[in-house]
Amino acid sequence: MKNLVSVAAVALSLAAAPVALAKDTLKVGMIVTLSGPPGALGNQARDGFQLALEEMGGKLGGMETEFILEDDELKADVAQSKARSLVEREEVDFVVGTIFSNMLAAIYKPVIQSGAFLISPNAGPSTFAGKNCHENFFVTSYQNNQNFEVLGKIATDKEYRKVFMLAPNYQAGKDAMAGFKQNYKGEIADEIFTPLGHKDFSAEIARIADAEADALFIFMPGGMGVRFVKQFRASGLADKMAFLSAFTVDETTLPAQKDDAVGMNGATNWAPDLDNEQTAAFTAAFEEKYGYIPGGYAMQAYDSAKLIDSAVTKAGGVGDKDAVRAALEAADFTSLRGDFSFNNNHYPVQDFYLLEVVKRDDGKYHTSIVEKVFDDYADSYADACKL
Amino acid sequence: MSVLLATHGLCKSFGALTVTDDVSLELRTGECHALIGPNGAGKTSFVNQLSGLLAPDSGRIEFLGQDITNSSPAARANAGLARTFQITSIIPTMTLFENVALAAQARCGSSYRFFRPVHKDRQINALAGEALERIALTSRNDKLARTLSHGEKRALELAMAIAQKPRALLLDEPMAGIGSDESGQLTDTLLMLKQDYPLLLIEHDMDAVFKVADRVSVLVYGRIIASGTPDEIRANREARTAYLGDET
Amino acid sequence: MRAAAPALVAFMFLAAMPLLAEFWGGSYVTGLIMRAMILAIAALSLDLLIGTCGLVSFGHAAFLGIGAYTAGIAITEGTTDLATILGITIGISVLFALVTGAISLRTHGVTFIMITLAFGQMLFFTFSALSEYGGDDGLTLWERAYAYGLFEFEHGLFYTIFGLLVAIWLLLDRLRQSRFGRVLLAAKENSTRMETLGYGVFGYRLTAYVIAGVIAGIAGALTANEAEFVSPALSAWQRSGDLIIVVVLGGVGRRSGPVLGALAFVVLEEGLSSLTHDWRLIFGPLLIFIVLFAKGGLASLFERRQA
Amino acid sequence: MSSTLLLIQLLNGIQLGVLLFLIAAGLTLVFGVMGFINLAHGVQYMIGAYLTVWFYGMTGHFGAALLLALLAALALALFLEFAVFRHLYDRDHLDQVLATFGVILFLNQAVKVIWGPTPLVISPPEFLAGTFRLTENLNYSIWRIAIIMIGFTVAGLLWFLVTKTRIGMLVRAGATNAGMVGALGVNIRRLFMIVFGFGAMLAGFAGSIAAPIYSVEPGMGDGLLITAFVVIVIGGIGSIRGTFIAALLVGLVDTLGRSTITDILKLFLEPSAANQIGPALASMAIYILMAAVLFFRPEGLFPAQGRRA
Repeated sequence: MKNLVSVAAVALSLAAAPVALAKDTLKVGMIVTLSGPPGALGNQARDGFQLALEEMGGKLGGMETEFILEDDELKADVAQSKARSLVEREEVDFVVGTIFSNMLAAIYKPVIQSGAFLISPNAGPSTFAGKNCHENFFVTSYQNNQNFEVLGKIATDKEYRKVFMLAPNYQAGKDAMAGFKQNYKGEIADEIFTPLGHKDFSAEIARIADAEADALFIFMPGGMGVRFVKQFRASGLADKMAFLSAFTVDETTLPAQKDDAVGMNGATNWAPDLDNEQTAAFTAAFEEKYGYIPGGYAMQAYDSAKLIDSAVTKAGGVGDKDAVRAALEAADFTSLRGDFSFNNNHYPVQDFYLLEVVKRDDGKYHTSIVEKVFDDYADSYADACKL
Repeated sequence: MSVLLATHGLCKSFGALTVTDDVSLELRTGECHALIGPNGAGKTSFVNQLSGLLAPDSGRIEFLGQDITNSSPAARANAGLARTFQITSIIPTMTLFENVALAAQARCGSSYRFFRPVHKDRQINALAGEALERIALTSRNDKLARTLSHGEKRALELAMAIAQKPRALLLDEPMAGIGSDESGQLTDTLLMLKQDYPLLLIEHDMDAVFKVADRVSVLVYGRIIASGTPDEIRANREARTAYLGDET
Repeated sequence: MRAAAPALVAFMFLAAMPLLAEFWGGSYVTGLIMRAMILAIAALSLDLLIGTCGLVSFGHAAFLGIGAYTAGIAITEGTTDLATILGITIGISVLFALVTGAISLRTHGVTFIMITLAFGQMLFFTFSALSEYGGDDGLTLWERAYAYGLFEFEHGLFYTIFGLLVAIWLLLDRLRQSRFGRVLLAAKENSTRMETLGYGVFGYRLTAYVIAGVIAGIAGALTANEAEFVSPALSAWQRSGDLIIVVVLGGVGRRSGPVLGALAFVVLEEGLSSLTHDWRLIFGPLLIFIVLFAKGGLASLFERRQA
Repeated sequence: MSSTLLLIQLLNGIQLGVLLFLIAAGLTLVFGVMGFINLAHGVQYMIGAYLTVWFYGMTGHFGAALLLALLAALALALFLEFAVFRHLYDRDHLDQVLATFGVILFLNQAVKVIWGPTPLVISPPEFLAGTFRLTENLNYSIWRIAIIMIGFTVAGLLWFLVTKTRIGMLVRAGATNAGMVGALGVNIRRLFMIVFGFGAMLAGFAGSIAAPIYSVEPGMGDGLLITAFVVIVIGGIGSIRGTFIAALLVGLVDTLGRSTITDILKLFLEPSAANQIGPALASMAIYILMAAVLFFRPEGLFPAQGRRA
C-alpha cells in the first residue's frame, strides 16, 4: 500500500516541473508533429523557429526565451495533454502550433482558455476563421482553403476545360475539393476521395487516364504524395496533362520524389527562391545549418518567431496582454514573404504564387516561383468574424 | 406409473457413422431405467440429445408430455431434466459449495439480480446444503473443486444434479473411473436417489446396474437390441453375446 | 477485502488529488488524473467482459465513440442538459450493444475478438464520415454539458468523474459477487455445464455486454466533457487495443486491476514522455518486463505482497 | 467503368492479396501451430522493408539487398524469439498481446530513431523497373506483375512444403493438435523456432518486395497487421490454403470496393451524399466481409481441423 503511494508520488513529481518563473524570461511552447512520417513537416517547423531564435541570440523581444518543444504524435488526446502541460504547468506566454488542423482543434480550447496566445505556423482551418475566431489566436500561414482556391483560379486562367480531382478522404481533403471549386467553374471529370494513407494509386491513375482531362487537381500530403507522384510519373500521364497540386510536391516530399516531380505545379504563399533579400538570407542560413532546403513549414515557423519578437518588443514585455495583442495585430516585422498583414480574423492577407518543381545545379530539388496569382489575397471567412 | 420422458424414433448420425438409430425409449415415474452397451454404442450421444447438447436428425423427445425436441439445454434443465456427465463437468475455479450453489441458484428464482452478494443468499445456501447433505461429501465445503479427488468430483456432480430439484435424472456413467472400494458407497447413493427421482442410468458397472435398475435396455451400434427387467436381460441371448458376454 | 485495498487506497489518493495538485503542477495534473479516471471507468467496463465473462472485445472503444459523439453532437446542436445527453448515450449504447452483441456472442475465442473489431471499425469509419461534425478532424465543443451547476464549482467536473468512477467500481464489484456475476464467472469456465444447469448463457452474456457498453458509453460522454473535443480516433482499433492493454496491465479479473492499470498507463506515458520524445523505447520494454515478471498484472504485485 | 480499369483493379487487388498472403501465412502458422498471438508480426514486415532500403544503399544491388535483408530479418526474429517470445508460449493470450505490443512500440520507435521519420524510397531492380503499355495512355508497372508472380511462386512452394514434407506434416499436425505432436517425441521448441523464423522471414520478404511501391515509413506494418488478422480468421486459422484464398479475397474486395462503391452509390444517391458515404463504406468493406463470414462460419472458410491429410 505504501508502495502505491510512493510510486504515484514519484511518477507525479516526474510529471510536475519546478514552478519558478523569473519575470524577465519569455516562455514559448511549440506543439508540432514530430512522430511518424508526418514528422518531417514538424521537423521543418521546429528548425525554422529555432533558426530564428538563434539568429536573435536566444531572445525574443529582447527577453531571454525558454523554448519548449512538444510532439503531438498526431493524436488528439496527446496534443491536448501537451497543450495543457504547456499552459498550465509551464505557464507559457505563447503556444506555437500546430501543423495539422485536427491537432489545432484539439489544443485550441485549452490554450485559448488559459489566456496564452496561440499562433499557428501552419494549420488554418475555417473553423476558427469565422464566428469562432478569437482575439488571442493568430495564423501565420494561410486559411487552409486558400491554396486550393488559388489552384482553382489558375485552372480558370489557363482555361482548362476539364479537371480531374483527387484528395484523401478526410476533412482537409473535403475542404480542398470545395476550395478548388470556388474559383473553378469548368467541367469536373470526376472527384475521387482515397483513404487516408492510401498506398496504391494505380486504380485512381487508370481512372484519370480514362477521363482524358486537361488537368489534375490533387491534394496528397506527405507520404501519399510521394507514392502518388512516383506512380503517376510511371504511368506516363505526367506528360499529357497539367498537374495542379497543393501540399503534394514541396520541400518535405521532394527529397523522396526527386526527378519524378520535376515540372509539376503547386500553389502557395512562398518558395525558397522568392525574390527578396530576407528569403535569400534565410534559405542560405537554413541550408547551411540543417543541410536541407526549407519549405513553407519552416518559413512560417520562422515568421512566427519574428512576429512574436516584434510584438514583445513593441509591447515592452508580456505583462500587458492587450498591448501584446495590438502589437501582434500590427504584424510589424519583416516577413520572408514580403507583404504580410493580418485580417480582422487574425488570418494573413498575402500574395499567392504558382510554383513549379525544379532541380538545382547541385542536384537538390525545390519549388520555384512561376508567377503571382493573387495580390493581397484574404480568406472568405473573415466577414463572419466579429473581431 | 406414467411416462415421464420418452423418445420416439430418435436418429442421429455423423457422416456415415450412425450413433442413434431409431431409438424409442421411456422413463416412467418412480423407476430406474438403465441403458447399457459397449463402448462406442452411442450412449453418451443419446444422453446429449436428451439434454439438448446435440440435435437429433429425426425423431421426437417428450418430457412431462411436452415436446422438447427443439428446446435449449437450459429450457430442459429448467423443466426439471437434470443430468451428470461421464467426464466430470464442474466449475474448477469455484469451491465445492459454490458449485452446488450454482445448481441450486437455477431453482431459486431469477439470476438477473445484480447487487446482493450471492454467498449470503439464504435460499440458495439452504438448498445447496440440503443437496450436499444427501450426497455425503466428506471434503470441506470451501475446497476448490479442481483440488477434489476423482471420487469427490463424481459425488459433487450428483450433488449438483440434486440441487437442481429435478423431475428426472440422467446419470451418464456416475461410476466412471471409481475404484471398487468407493463404488459400493456410490451404489448405495444411487439406491437412495432412486427413492426420490426417476433415473435414467447409463453405466458400465454391471453389479450396480443389476442392483439398482428396474428395467434395462441394451444399446449396440446406436440401436436398442433388447429391453426388459434385469432378469430378462440376463437371460437374453442377444444381449449377452453383444455385450454381457464380455463380462460374464 | 485485500484484493480491493489497492483500489481503495487509489481512491483516497484520487479524492485528495485536487488538494495535492495545489503543490504538484496544478490543473495540469488534475486534468491528467481526470483522463486517467475516465480511462479507468472504460477499463472497468471492459474487464467486466474480459475478466468476468472471458470475452475479449477488440471493439470496446466503439462505445467511447458513441458516448463522446452523442455529447459532442448534442452540445453542438444546442442540447446541453447532462441528463438528456447521458440518457441518449445510454439509449444508443444499449441499442448498439444489443445488435452487435447478439451477433458477436454467437462466436467465441479469436472469432469473437475479430468480429468485435469489425463492428468497432465500422463505427470508426462512420464517425470519420460525419462531415457536418468535423469528420476526421474531430469536433471542438464550445461549451460543456450543463450539469445543474455542478461543473461550475471548482473541481466540480473532477469530483463528478471521481464520484462516477467510485460508484461504477462499487457497482461492478457488487455485480461480480451477485447471482448474475456468479453465473458469468461460472460460464467463463464451463458454459456447457451452465446450460445444462438451466442457465441461458447467451442471455446473461448479452446483458453483461450491454452493461459494459453503457458504462463505456458514459466514459465516452465524460471524455467529451473533459476534453471538450471529440474525434473518430476515440473509437479506432488502436484505442480498443489500449483498453485491453490497460486491463491486462492492471490484472485481468482483479478487483483493483482496471483502476491500477489505468493510473499506471496514464502516469507512465506522461512521465516517460516528459523525459524524452523517444519514450516508447522505454515504455515498450517496460510492458514486456511487466508481462514476464509480474504475472497477473500490477494488482497481483500488491496482492502477493500482502498475502 | 472501362474494361482496362477493371483489369487494373483486378491486378491491383491480386497484388495486394499476394502481399497480405505473405504476411498472413506466417501469422496463421504461428497462431495455429503455437497458439501464439504475435502482434509484432507486422513490425517484421516493416523491418524487412527498412533493411532492404538500407542494404540497397550499401550494396547498390537490389538482389543482394533483398538477400541480406532476409537474413538480417531472420536473425532479428530469432533473437526476439529467444529473448522474448519463447517465454510467452505457455502464457495467456492476453499476456502475449501485451508483450508483443511492447515489442511494436519499441521497434517502431527504434526505426524512427535510426532512419528518421521521413518515408524512404527505393527503386525496383533495373530490369523490372519499367512499365508496359496497357492502353494508349496507360502504363502498368512491371514490378507489380513481378510481385504477383513471386507471390504465387511462394504460395506454391509453401503448399509443397506444408503438404509434401515431413516438417510440413508436423506443422499441419501441430495446427490441429499441438499436444499430440509433442507426444510423438518431436522437439516442439525447435519446431516452434523454425515455424516462427520462417513466418517472420516471409513477412520480411513481403516488406522487401513492397518497398519499391509503397513508401517505407515507421509503423507501416500496423495497419497491415490488422488486415492480416482479418485474412487469417476469414481463411480459418492454421490453414495455408484458406489464408491464400482469403488474402486474395480481401485484396480484391478492398481494392474493388474502394473503386466501385462510390460509383454504385452515385447511381441512386446525390453525388455529394455518395462521396460522403461511399469511401466510408469502402473502408468498412473488408470488415463487413469478415463479420459476414464469421457469422455464418465461425471457424472461417477453411478451418484447419477440417482439412484432409
